[in-house]
This record gives sequence, C-alpha cells and structure tokens, in this order.
Amino acid sequence: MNEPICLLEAVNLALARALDDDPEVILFGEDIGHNGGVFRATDGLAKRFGAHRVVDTPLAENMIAGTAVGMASQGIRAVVEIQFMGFIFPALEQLIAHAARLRHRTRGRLSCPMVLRAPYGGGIHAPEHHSESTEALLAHIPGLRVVIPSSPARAYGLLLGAIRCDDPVIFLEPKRIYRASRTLVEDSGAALPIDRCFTLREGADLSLISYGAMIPECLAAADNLAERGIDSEVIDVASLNPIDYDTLLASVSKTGRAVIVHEAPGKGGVGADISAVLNEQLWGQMRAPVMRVTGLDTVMPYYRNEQHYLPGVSDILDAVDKSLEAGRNEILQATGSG
Amino acid sequence: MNEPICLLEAVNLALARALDDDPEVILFGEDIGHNGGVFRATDGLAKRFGAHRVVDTPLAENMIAGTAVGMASQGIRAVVEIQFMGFIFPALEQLIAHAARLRHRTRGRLSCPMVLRAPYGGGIHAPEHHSESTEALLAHIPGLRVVIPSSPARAYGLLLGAIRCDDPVIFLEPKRIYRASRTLVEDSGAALPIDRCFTLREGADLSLISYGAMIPECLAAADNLAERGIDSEVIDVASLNPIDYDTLLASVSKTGRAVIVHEAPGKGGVGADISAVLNEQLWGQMRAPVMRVTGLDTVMPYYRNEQHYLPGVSDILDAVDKSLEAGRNEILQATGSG
Amino acid sequence: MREAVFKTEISLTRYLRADGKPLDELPGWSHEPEPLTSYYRWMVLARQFDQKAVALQRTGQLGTYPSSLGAEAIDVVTGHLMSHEDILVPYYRDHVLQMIRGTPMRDVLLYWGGDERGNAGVGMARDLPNAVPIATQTLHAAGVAASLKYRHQPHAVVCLCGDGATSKGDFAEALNLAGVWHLPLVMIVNNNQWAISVPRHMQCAAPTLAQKALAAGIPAEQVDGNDPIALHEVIGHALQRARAGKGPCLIEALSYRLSDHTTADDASRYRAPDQLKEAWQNDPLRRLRQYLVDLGYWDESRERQCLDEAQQQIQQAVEDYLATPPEPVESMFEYLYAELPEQLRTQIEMARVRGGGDL
Amino acid sequence: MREAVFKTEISLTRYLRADGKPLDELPGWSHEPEPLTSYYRWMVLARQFDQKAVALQRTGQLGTYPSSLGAEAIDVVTGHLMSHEDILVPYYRDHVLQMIRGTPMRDVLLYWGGDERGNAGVGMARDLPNAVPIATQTLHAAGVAASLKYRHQPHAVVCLCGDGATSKGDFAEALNLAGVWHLPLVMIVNNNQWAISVPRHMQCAAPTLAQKALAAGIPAEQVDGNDPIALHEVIGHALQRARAGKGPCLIEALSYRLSDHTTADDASRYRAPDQLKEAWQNDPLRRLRQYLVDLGYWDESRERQCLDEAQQQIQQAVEDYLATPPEPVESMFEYLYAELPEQLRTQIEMARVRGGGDL
Ligand SMILES: Cc1ncc(C[n+]2csc(CCOP(=O)(O)OP(=O)(O)O)c2C)c(N)n1
Ligand SMILES: Cc1ncc(C[n+]2csc(CCOP(=O)(O)OP(=O)(O)O)c2C)c(N)n1
Ligand SMILES: [Mg+2]
Ligand SMILES: [Mg+2]
Repeated sequence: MNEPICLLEAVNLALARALDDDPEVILFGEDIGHNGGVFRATDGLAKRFGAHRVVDTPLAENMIAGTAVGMASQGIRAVVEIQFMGFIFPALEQLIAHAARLRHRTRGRLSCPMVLRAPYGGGIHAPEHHSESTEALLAHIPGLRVVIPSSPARAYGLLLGAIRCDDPVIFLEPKRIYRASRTLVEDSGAALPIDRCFTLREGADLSLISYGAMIPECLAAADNLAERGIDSEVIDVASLNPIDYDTLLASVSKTGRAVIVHEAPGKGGVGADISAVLNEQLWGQMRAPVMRVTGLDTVMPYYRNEQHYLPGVSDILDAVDKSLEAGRNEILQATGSG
Repeated sequence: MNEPICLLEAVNLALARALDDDPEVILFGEDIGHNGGVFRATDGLAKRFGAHRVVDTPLAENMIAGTAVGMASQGIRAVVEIQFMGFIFPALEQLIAHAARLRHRTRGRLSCPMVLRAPYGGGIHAPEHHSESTEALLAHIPGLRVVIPSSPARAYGLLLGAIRCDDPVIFLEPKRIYRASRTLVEDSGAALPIDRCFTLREGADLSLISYGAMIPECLAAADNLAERGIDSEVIDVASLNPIDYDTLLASVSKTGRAVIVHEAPGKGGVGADISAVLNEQLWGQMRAPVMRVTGLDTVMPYYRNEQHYLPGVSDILDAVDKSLEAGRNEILQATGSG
Repeated sequence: MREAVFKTEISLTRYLRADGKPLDELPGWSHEPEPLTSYYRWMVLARQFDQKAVALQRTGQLGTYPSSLGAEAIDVVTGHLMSHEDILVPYYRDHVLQMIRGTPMRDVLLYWGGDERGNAGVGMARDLPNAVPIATQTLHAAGVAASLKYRHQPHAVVCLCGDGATSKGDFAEALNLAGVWHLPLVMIVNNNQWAISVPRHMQCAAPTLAQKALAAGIPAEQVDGNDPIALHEVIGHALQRARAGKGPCLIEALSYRLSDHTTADDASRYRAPDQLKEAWQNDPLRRLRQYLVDLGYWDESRERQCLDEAQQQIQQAVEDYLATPPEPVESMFEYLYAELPEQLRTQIEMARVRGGGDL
Repeated sequence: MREAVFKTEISLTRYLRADGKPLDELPGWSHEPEPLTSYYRWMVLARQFDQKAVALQRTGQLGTYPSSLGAEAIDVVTGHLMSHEDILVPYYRDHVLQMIRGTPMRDVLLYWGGDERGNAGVGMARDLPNAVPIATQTLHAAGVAASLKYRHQPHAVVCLCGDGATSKGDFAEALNLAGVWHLPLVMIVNNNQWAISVPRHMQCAAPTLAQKALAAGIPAEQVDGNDPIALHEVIGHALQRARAGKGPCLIEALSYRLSDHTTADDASRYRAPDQLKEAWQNDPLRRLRQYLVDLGYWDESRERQCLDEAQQQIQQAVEDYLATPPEPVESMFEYLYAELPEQLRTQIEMARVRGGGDL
C-alpha cells in the first residue's frame, strides 16, 4: 500500500493479510460478509476470500462466541466480530467460562486461538448501547488477552499479533478514531507484540498513561504541556491484560508522576488497577498521587449530552496541574503525616 | 427466633420476612421451590407462601434476569436466585443493559426494584465454576448496587435493605461461611443500610479492609496482631457499589496503613479501586503503601489445589508486616524521592 | 417401531391480494369504514413521519434513525387493538405504535435525537421503552406478563421484534417461559426479510419463523403483515385469548423492509434492486387504499387532506423537538439511583465542565 | 383465508418392551450377539463404576459426583456408534461414553476428584472436556462441526445435554446455526425427566423436546432411551446422515434419572417414591439383559463374570486414582496462556506458600 490509511483500513488490511497467509483463519459475525461490516472493517473480504471464509451469522452474540470457541478448540483461528461492544455481554459466559479456560482446563491438550473484535467507545453520536467502554470486565479475566490499538500501524500489527497468538484475544477498536487520521502502513505481515506498552513520546516530568481513543487526547495534552515547558511521557498501554508493568513502572519511577486516562467509568476501571500497582510498587518514589481522568461513574448519556461524559484534553491538563501542584508540597506532607 | 442461626438461615429468615410483609415480593429461580434451593436458602418458603410466590423456573439465567427486569418494571419486587455466581454470566446483558438503566433510560418513569442473589466464592471443594468471585464485574456497572454480607445479622438486615431498595441490587452470599457460625438474630424486620461500611473492630495502627468470606480471616488476623500489640481496625466494605468511602477514608487517614483483602483475582479487583482512591485522597497521609491480599491472577484451580489459590490469615499477616515495615522507612523514602 | 407422538400444522392468514381485491370472503367488520379508514390515516402519518425523520437525519438534525417503511400495517393494527391497560414492549421500529399508545411525536424525535426524555412520555405509563440490544425485550415482556398474571389483571402484553431477533436465545427463552407459565403474552415478529444485511434464509433454516413457537409448545400463526384485515383478525384473536387467560401466542407477520436498515445503512450494497421493486408491489398502504377506494370509503381529496393533516402534525412536532433545549447535565446522575449517592455529587461538577462549558 | 404453510410430525422409536420382549419386528443386526452383548457389558461397567464413585464420594475420597444411573444405554450405544474421527462434546453424565472413547477410568475419577488432569486424557485427542455451565457445550459442538465442514472432513460431532439444558438460549442458538450452516451435528438430549428438582413439565410446555428442532428447521427424533436397539437405529442413522453431509439432527432420548441429581442432592425432598419405583421398571440394563437371556446370549454365569471383571477394572482405576499425588502448584499458572507472562511468575511463589505449605 502506498496510500496513507486510517485505523479502520488498517484493520481491514491485517484481516486480509491473515486470511491470505493462513487458510485456517476464518472470519464470522453479523453483517461482515457482503455488507463488509457496519463500519466496513471487512469490506471486500468476502468477495476476495469467499463466503466460506468471511461468513455472515445469524444474530446471536453468545452463539458467535461459543461457535468460535468450538472452532478454535480444533485449531481453526476464528476471528469474530461483535458489532458494537455494547452487545458483547451475551458473549461473556463463553469468553469467561470457556475461551479463557480451555487450555487451562485440558492441561494444554486443547487451546483457544480465537480473536473477538469489537468497536468500542463513545463520541460518535450513536444510539444507546453503541458507545460503551466496558473493557475492564474483560481485563479482569485471567486467561483472556485484551488488546486496544490507537493508530493505524498499531491496529495492523497488533491485530496480526492477536490472530497469530495461541490464546484468546479480545481486540477492541476505538471507533471514534477509526477514521481520525491516516498514515502509511506497510503491509509487511509483521506483527507487533500484544503484551507490551508503546511509549509514544518520551518525557521526564510526568507520565501520561492511556489507550485507545484517549491517546490522541493525551498527545494533544502533551503538546500543550510542552509549550509550557513540561516534558511528558505518553504511554499507550495497548495490552490491558496482561499489562506490561515493566514499561509503566520504569516510566513512572523516572517521572514520579502519573496521570491515567480512559473513557470508561473510573470506578473499577483499568486505571484503578494501574494506579494501585504504581502506588504499591513505587512507594516513596512518587512525587504526586497517581491521578485518574476517566469517564464518569454513571450510565453513558444519550448522545446529546455525551460530550459532558467523556474526558478531554482540558480534563487531562487539569489533572496534570494537580499532579504538579501536589508534587510541590510533597515532602512537607509526607513528613507531616507520621 | 430464639435460637442462634447461621448466615444461610438468616437469608431464609429475611426472605420469609419480606414475603410476609409485602405481597408484591416474589421469589424465583432454579430449584428454589419444593427443593428449597441447592443450599436450602429458600427452604420451606414455597410451602409457607405458595408456589405462586416462590417459583421454580426453567433453566436459563438470562431468562431469570430478564424476567425479573420485566416484573420489576411493573413494580413487583422480584427476588431471584442464580444458583452459583459462576452461572451469572448469561444474566449480565440484562443486568448491565437493562436493570442498571431502566430508571435512567426512562427519566424515573420506570424503575427496577429487583434483587439478584447468588452464592459466591471458593473453599468448599466444589466442582469447576462453583467457586467464582467475579463481583468486580458487577461493581463496575453504574446503576447496579452490589452488596455482600459477612455475618448472620448483616445477611438478615442487608437482604431486607436490598429487597426494599428501589434500585437493582446484586446480593452475593459468601457460601464458604453460610454455616460457619451462629448468632442470635432478631427477626425484627429492621433493614440495615445497604450503602455503608461496617466497622467491626476499631484500631489505631492499621486498617484491614475486606468483605464476605474473608472477613473472618481478617478478624482472626486482627486477633493475632492484637497479641503482638498491634491494634487493627477491621472494616467490612459490605457495599461494593457504591462504596462508602467516607468510612474508609476516615479509618485510613487515622491509621495511615491499609491492607485490602478479597478472594477475587487482584488484577482489576475491587481492591484495586479502593487502593487507587485511598492513594489519591490520602496522599501524604499514608505511612505505608496500600497493600492488597487477593486471589491469584489465574483461573481458580479445581478443588484439589484451591487452598493454594485462596488467601488466608498468614497471607494477611505477611502483608501487615510489610505495611508496618514500609512505614518505618517512610520519611526516609519520601524525602529521597524528590 | 415408529409411532407419531406429535403432529402440527401452521397456517398463514391473508384476506386481501396485493392489489386490494379480496381473496376470499371477508370478515363482516371489514365492510365498514371503521376501523380501516383510521388504520389507513395512521399508516399515512407513519409514512410521512418516517420521511421527515430521515430528512432530519440527513441534515444533521437527528441521530441514526430506523425507518418503519413497510411495517406500518403491523404497527397500526396492533396499536388500535391494544387496550389502554394492555402493555406494550416495543422494538425500535415501532414509532407509530408508540404514538398510537400516546407517546407524543416530539418524544419519538427526542429519543432518536439522543435525549432520554423521549422515553419519559406520560402517554405510556407502564409501557416499556425501546430496548436496543436485540431480543432482550422479549424477556421483559415475559416478566411484564408474569406481573399481570400474578396480580390477576386480565390484560395482555404485546411484544414486537424482528426476524433477526428470533435467532437470539432470549427469544426462545421468553417463549419457553411464556409456555410453561401460561403467560398473557402476544409475541409479534415483524419478519421484514432482513436483519441489516443478513437475509431471512441465512437467519434460520425453518420455512416459517412462526414454528419457533413449537419449541415452546405454544400456538403459532403466520399472517400477511401487509394485510390489515388479516392482521386485525389474527392479532385481535391472540389478544382476546391472552386477556382471557388462555395463554401466549406467537405471530409471524410477513413484511418487507422497504427502507435501508437505518439511516446509517446502505442496503444497495447487499440487496438486489429487483427484489425491492417487487416488494413495493406488496406495499401495505397501496393495498389498503385500493380496498377502501373500491368500497368508496377513500378518494383523492381525502388522501390529500389526510396528507396535509399529517404534515401539519409532523411540522408541529419537529418544531417542538428542535426547540427543546438539551437536558441539564445533572440529569446524567439524577436518575441513576433512587437517591443520588453522596460520592457522586462531585462528579456533577465535572460533567458540567466537560464538553466545553456550562449549561 | 387460512392456508397451511407448514406441517410436520415427530415420531418415537422403540423396539423392546420394558420386559425385553420385542414390540415389533426387530432390525436384522439385533438378532446377533454383537454388538448387543458388548453394549450390555459396558452398561454393567457403567453401573458398577457409578456405585463405586458414589461410595468414594460418601467416604470423602471424591468430590460431588453426578451418577449416570438410568442413562447407560444412551451413552453406551452412542459411544459404540461413534467413529474414532467423530468428535464428542459431552455433558457431565457421560462418564462411560468418555471411557469408551478412550479416556482412562482413572482420569474420570481425577476429574471428579478436583484434578484438571482428568481432562488431559490422550484417548480423546480432539473431544471436548465436560462443560459445567449448562448448555454452553451445544455451541462448542456447532463450532466443532463447523470446523469439520470447513476442512471437508466427513465426520460427525455428537453433543449431549439434559432436558433442563434445552431451556437455555444456547441450545436454540446452536440448533439454529446447525440448521443454517447445515452442520454435521447430532444433538442428543438425555431427557431424564428432571433438572435437579425441576420436573420436565415445568421446564417446557411442549409435549416433546424433540420438537425444539422445528424452531431450527432440522430433523427431530424421539427415541426410547432405555431401548438399546432403538437407540442404535436412531443414532446410527443420524450419524450416517451427518457424515454424509446431510446435515444436523436432534434426538430426544427418553430416560429417567434413577439417582439423585448428584451426590450433593437429595431427591427424596422433591420426588415421589412411587415415580422412582415405576421408573425402575424401565431400567435399561434389565431390559437388555432379558432380551439377551431370551436369545440365549446371556446367563447367570456370564453376568457374574462380567461383574467380576468390571469390579477388577474399577478397583485398579480407583487405586491409580488414589495414588496420584496432586499436581504441582505451578500448574495453576502453567496452562493459563501459551506462554506464562513475566508478571505472573512471582505469583507462583505465593501459590506455593498458600494453603499451608510447599509441595
Ligand atoms: C444484541 C445485539 N446485537 C446486534 C445489534 C445490532 N443490530 C441492530 S438492528 C440489527 C438487525 C436486527 O434485525 P431484525 O431483528 O430482523 O429487525 P429489523 O431491524 O429488520 O426490523 C442488528 C444486528 C443489536 N442492536 N443488538
Ligand atoms: C448455566 C448453569 N446454570 C445452573 C447450573 C447448575 N446445574 C447443574 S446441573 C443442573 C440441572 C441440569 O438438568 P438437565 O439439563 O436436565 O441435566 P441432568 O442433570 O438432569 O442430566 C443445574 C441447574 C449449571 N451448571 N449451569
Ligand atoms: Mg428484520
Ligand atoms: Mg435432566
């Protein structure tokens, strides 16, 4: 490809590559065939690879997940689509009780090399249930991998990594930035590791930790901070389970300050976990409390008010200011607490 | 009742009381009628209140939850049982997409006064899927309440509170301690507040924060610590959503040390949330990092090895020792980190 | 030795041909001007409303909108046959049915305009709002029906869904419970032949969807969903049975989705133009209009007047809709629980600030 | 006008009366000593194994155990008819079926003794292990069948479940997909009349469970699950069709759970003793033994020898089981992912220490 492509097209490119490389890769889901998926992630694939490899299913997410588990148990790499993350709940029993456990349950006799793709997140003025970010539910489940890309190149590389992985991977696509920007992505067939953070920007003063559609917001915040002479490191967590704590701890032990950003509700969100670990591991090294900038702890409102729910650049900057502020009083406070 | 009763019997007593007080309370679930539930939580209730009020259902958890939402939308207090928490997953779509949102979606026109009861937790040598602690999945959902009792009296009072509450409540019963101890519980009809922590033991040196079946372990740890002259406060969180942070923050700002204990996996567990909030709110007041003692981040093993998965008193004591140790070096470290 | 242990058959009810001519002897009531002219008026309103809503979406004044083009007869007949005390559990194409039940047209627009107040309408005190996750409402309907039964109230619950919805386990579970508990539930499947891009034959291998009822041991009917007389007969009968304690019923109404799935869809990607053209031959409005014209109950001038009235009503609703300011931000928290937990108060302020400013 | 658009009937197949006498002309093969005497031997083994497993549980040497008492014929016939290349997706009562497929008896004990190695057996390389959450395995079976079809492998998948499982949406979804995708799936419902304490009539209002297939548009059969000859005919036919690419089939095998649900259950709380007594009249072992005795293929001495052999085999398996030390604690992490994430290494040490000591 010599044209710059967007994240959505990068997903398509990776799927095509996987289908091309391995005859035992199959795609199925609702409307993914002829129609190419409601977002067009599978556009053209049924035509190119045949309706036996890019397959429309009846409408049942539990069925999609359970069938994928069955196929994967026989070694077929089932790459399935759930149309929106808000419709993933019927699939949870299969994901939690089976996909995550098949290898464990059979002491490695069988495994579950499936990928379940779903667009997630808000900000596109969609109807109810089309804007959820419930990744924390999945990231809590031992045995599942949860991966979220935040750029065309990472979408391509991580999706290939997910498909080739012998574990079940939940691949969540930040639909708000499906078409946000275009970059050149070489169709090299090279996968990216699906268990590593990506340091998108290095900095010494502060670590901005995020994933998915909030990455562009963090990068914008970092630009803004740079203008004020504040040098922030931006880390794309990318893999929410397992989390690459080596990278996160190294960054925050360097900067002493962390702001975690995601659009899911704060309570019980992935940010809570990261905060807890940073605090446990970097006791005495933090220059400010780990801050979280997250979605609110309420139901995602219908779209007319959704902008009041989602965090944005200014919310990130506010948190950064608080972090910098806290840092200034730190020794004083710590001494006063004894 | 003039006999001391166990937690399981207290559940039964509260259900009977609720059925007696309010003709619009209905119980349904698998095997809860004639058979009285597989744990006997509904023993005798079908006989006493009739098969139209204590109703056996076909085998389908999604159906149980969805039907409860429908009944509750019409003002009937549906109190339903899921036989084991490991079988709650098919119910999640209804709980997340509907129970939690009915009031919100209709701007208060309809509400969802249902209670979904399920025994949870390990340590009873049960088959696979009969030992799960996935409360974090539910505690992450705005609009749901999640309540866990840890004694006969709290089981009675909290369950009455849950049934009378106009919000949907997930009531998780720590089956390992269903019959662990007996106390006198007056059938007074008095509910306990379902959004408050319970301070079970006051102490100045350290806060032990837990819920459910890990409470007895924490109390045992506290006894042990007392022998060593360490004075620990034991708090039963009881309500996992929303969490009564007033009580938790007051305790930890007093003691400066917190150890959080639960049997669910640590990663993304409720303890992560509590740790994150304590660290955010009590920055500079902590004398040691917030510690977590939790289940391991792997699939709950079959029962032959389950004791190697679950935390126990000695794990709690180890964490306490680390907390006390860290406290000793605290000022040094904080100063050194600048 | 093989011995037959179960025998059954399922019938399709139809009275009018596509051109509005009777196929057979008609029921007596259908020779009168009412309710059929009322049905027709509402069907016209539904179609005009649809057009307007699509236009609003195209001009950025409404969110994604699912047209009810081709389903008008099902909704209008159902709406008229339901009593005030019957309870509706709709799906997302049932705009006109909700309006007949009292939901202001403005509220329907508010709902699709991303405003929860669209669900608060007083006109439908106990009816359920749209359930977006497919087929989930079928279980609510079973629960609502169970509450009627428990309270000994002789009313029926009507639940609607699409052909795609019948593939989701919820649907089977709801019918199964309705069968075992003998619930007053009338389940109507609007089989419009498509679930977004998935055609009916890729949804289920059974020749009818009505036969899904057999799995639950409950009565099954197939009906021509473009034929208001047939719909009236079949749905009316099912409602009476349900109200009389005679149990549930599944009705498969055969229709065709004459529109894209929603405004976010482009059906030309997956649907042959010929099929659509053919389907228009079965247009329910055309059929009923022709029948009424043949009886002398309808003519050009009535048609024009009816259209004008519909336009006025719609215009008013659109104005009301567009003039409705967004809800205050705190509404996001206000309805979360019966009482707002103390812990969440601080988040109201955060919400106000987010999205670039106060309201 | 009402026009029939779907007609069907479902048949029950039965050859032997409860007392072992033929009801009708029997298929030719059933006059030979094989496979019926083999069936009988395995049924005896199943029953003996069951008794022993229950005894082990009662003495604290095994965890909760679900007896297969009354289901022996279904399992044994299915196990014999399946080829090595067919794939089994069992449920938790299919101990003897798994053994026929090659799972060592010791492994069955390990599984119910709380040891995952019970699922690792080489004898069933591609078979699925038990799925504890009811009906979830039906979807796996559809997926396994889809993989056979995708790979053009002419084998069948056999999936089993109970009557209770047919109420869960998964079951309907799996059959539906099998219908649409024309999968080589033979779904066998062991209708033992109870789902723990819930009797069949409270599970579903349909007169047969076989008719659940009609919802999916696939063939349905009812068969006497206590009659090995009928089972052989019906299951054999379904397997041949599936292998030949003729699609899926649902078989309802009528049986009776002669035991408690599991060792954790006490059926006397909810089941009339008379019903159980009556059900014993239909005992599949009694029926087949009588038939074989009448043909001269079986007698007291063979019976005694068969019991002795079963006892020996069981005794050996129990000894092997009891002599198997628990798995090392790190196995808890070893099989979680294809490779153990670095982050989890430290937890292995924690696991070792927990539960009071090293292993
Ligand atoms: C559980 C779930 N899965 C997927 C979707 C996305 N979706 C919305 S409508 C639809 C097709 C529904 O088809 P059908 O039931 O036939 O109703 P129709 O729209 O044709 O009237 C799909 C897949 C959803 N809303 N819910
Ligand atoms: C999803 C789920 N819900 C509940 C249970 C608990 N449970 C185990 S067996 C059983 C009854 C199953 O009955 P049936 O399907 O008839 O099979 P049988 O045991 O009678 O052979 C129940 C409710 C479970 N294992 N999984
Ligand atoms: Mg449709
Ligand atoms: Mg059964």
